[in-house]
Amino acid sequence: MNGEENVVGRYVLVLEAALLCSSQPLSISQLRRLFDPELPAPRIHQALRDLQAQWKERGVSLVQVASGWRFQSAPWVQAWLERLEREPGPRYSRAVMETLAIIAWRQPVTRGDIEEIRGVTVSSPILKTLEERGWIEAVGQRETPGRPTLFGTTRSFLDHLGLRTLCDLPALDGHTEGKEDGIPALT
Amino acid sequence: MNGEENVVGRYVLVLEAALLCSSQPLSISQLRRLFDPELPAPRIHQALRDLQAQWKERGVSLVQVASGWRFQSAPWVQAWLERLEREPGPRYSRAVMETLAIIAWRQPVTRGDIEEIRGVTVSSPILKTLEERGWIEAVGQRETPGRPTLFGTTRSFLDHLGLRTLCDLPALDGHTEGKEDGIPALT
Amino acid sequence: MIQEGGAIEHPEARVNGASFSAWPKDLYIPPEALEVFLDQFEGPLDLLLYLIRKHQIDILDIPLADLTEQYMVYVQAMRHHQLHLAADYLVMAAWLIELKVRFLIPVPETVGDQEEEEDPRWVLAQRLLAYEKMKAAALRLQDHPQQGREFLVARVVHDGPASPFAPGVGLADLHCAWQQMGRRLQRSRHHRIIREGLSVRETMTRILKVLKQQTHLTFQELFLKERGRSHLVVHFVAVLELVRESLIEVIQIEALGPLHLRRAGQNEGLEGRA
Repeated sequence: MNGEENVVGRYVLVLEAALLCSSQPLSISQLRRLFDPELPAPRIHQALRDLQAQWKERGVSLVQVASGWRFQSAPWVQAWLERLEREPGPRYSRAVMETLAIIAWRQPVTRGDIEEIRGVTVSSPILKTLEERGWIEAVGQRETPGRPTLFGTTRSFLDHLGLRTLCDLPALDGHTEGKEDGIPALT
Repeated sequence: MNGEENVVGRYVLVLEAALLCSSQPLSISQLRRLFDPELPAPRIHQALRDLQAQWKERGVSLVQVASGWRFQSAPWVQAWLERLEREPGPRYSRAVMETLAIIAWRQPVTRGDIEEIRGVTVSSPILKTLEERGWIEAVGQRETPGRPTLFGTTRSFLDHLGLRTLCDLPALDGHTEGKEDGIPALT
Repeated sequence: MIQEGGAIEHPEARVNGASFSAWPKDLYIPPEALEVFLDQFEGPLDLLLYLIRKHQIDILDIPLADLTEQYMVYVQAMRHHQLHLAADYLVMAAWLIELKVRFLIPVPETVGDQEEEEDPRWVLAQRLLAYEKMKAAALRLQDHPQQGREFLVARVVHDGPASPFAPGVGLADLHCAWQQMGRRLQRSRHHRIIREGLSVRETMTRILKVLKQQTHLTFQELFLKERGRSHLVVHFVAVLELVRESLIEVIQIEALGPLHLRRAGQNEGLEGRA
């Protein structure tokens, strides 16, 4: 019943169950800790690759996002799943989305930087909304008078978009392609 | 990409994805509504049986609970999954647990009944905790002076315990077979 | 507001041969319309971008004077209608005027080696481009697949706590609570426990729930959907139990007529229907 004797064959099933049940993506070190003694990281990686292959053609796939691995629905089933959703997720105002975009592509930025780019005052509720949603956080203070707070995006922001790193954000080429716009690139 | 042409082969995958991703158990009628035109109930039942068989030996299994079908972790993986839980999480007080037990096994009951059985006053926060958790609800009023509210358990309570009906609650004669267990019956 | 000499190169509207690139000052704009119009903008930069795109102005060669004046038309209109004017719009107006002044009045070359003064038009263009880029970024973000919208995350239930703040309860916990309570009470009381079929209790609850939503229920309605003898018996016992506990009443309005169930102590509603 316990299955310890057969753990070698079973650990893929344990990983699968853990990933399916966890409300958050699981990191490699969390996945290693499922086992006692801990499994070496290469074994975990191999198992994840095996699982990914097994789930390739299904309605749910194993993906890697910023804070680890998780199962999420594949794009092709979305049309069906939409019929189940009772209410659509909240839509954020343009002010919120512009603020979030500036923090995402220009981080770390202060509230003053955001106001400079948007040309309008950034109200506290906007930043609060984004902080409460867990998408942005204070990452430090700029060493200028007043020591304003610097904001950056969080891992859950990337998780929410299904991204692994900030580099996976869509490129902003657009109409200014090839022109110098005086804005530093993300590091 | 859309897969409409091949929906016959794919609907099991769609059902699987919907059940894996839904936060609530899904009823047969909800599952039928995933498809357009709706699939006949026997097809859904057959697909659920197929899925149940496919998942039989895995760390997660497909089960039927009060408000429908859902995937849940199999008992044998529990030992592994527990290592993921950072902290054991808070527990309900004895007063809350006893109140819940009385409502579960003796419903419909009034607060007076619960006090009668427990021999102590039942404070409002206890009932409020259980109501807010969505496990109990007012189901009527007893036609006695004061018209006290009668409480019963909800479907989510059964869902939470992974039960289909109240009959699946463990029988109470078990350990005290033929003996009195000291809990007064309601008259 | 547009002066003859300073008309911009690509006026958009022509009325009777005259070009209009801004609303005439005397044109009556209903305050609501203006408000709705302005609500579409995220701020002064957004409004400026709109003006520039609308008049197909080359952003790298902005006619500062005209743009400033057009911008002022909106600001004036807002003030004229005493609309609540966000301070941001006034700040922008002041800045535009400052840029215009700097553009019109050449900086006296008193200090020889000083760094060359930036073209105010370039300063404005840079700001507008930076903002436009972020505006596009916001749209990209909005369109990007998002959890809960374009994809769902697997969330299979498991026996652990539902969330750190909402403790979970297992069957064993519940049973344990009951047993402990029993043991505790056994010391003080000597009642005899009567075994009750839980299905009867469950049915009682269900009937009460139905009677909470509708005033009464006929026997037929109660038994119609149920299959098999055991269901029938359970329901019948549940009804008897509810009657015994004075929770419901069974009424028959006429001899051999249908039997109705209703919550106890409820006197209205049935007579009119019979």
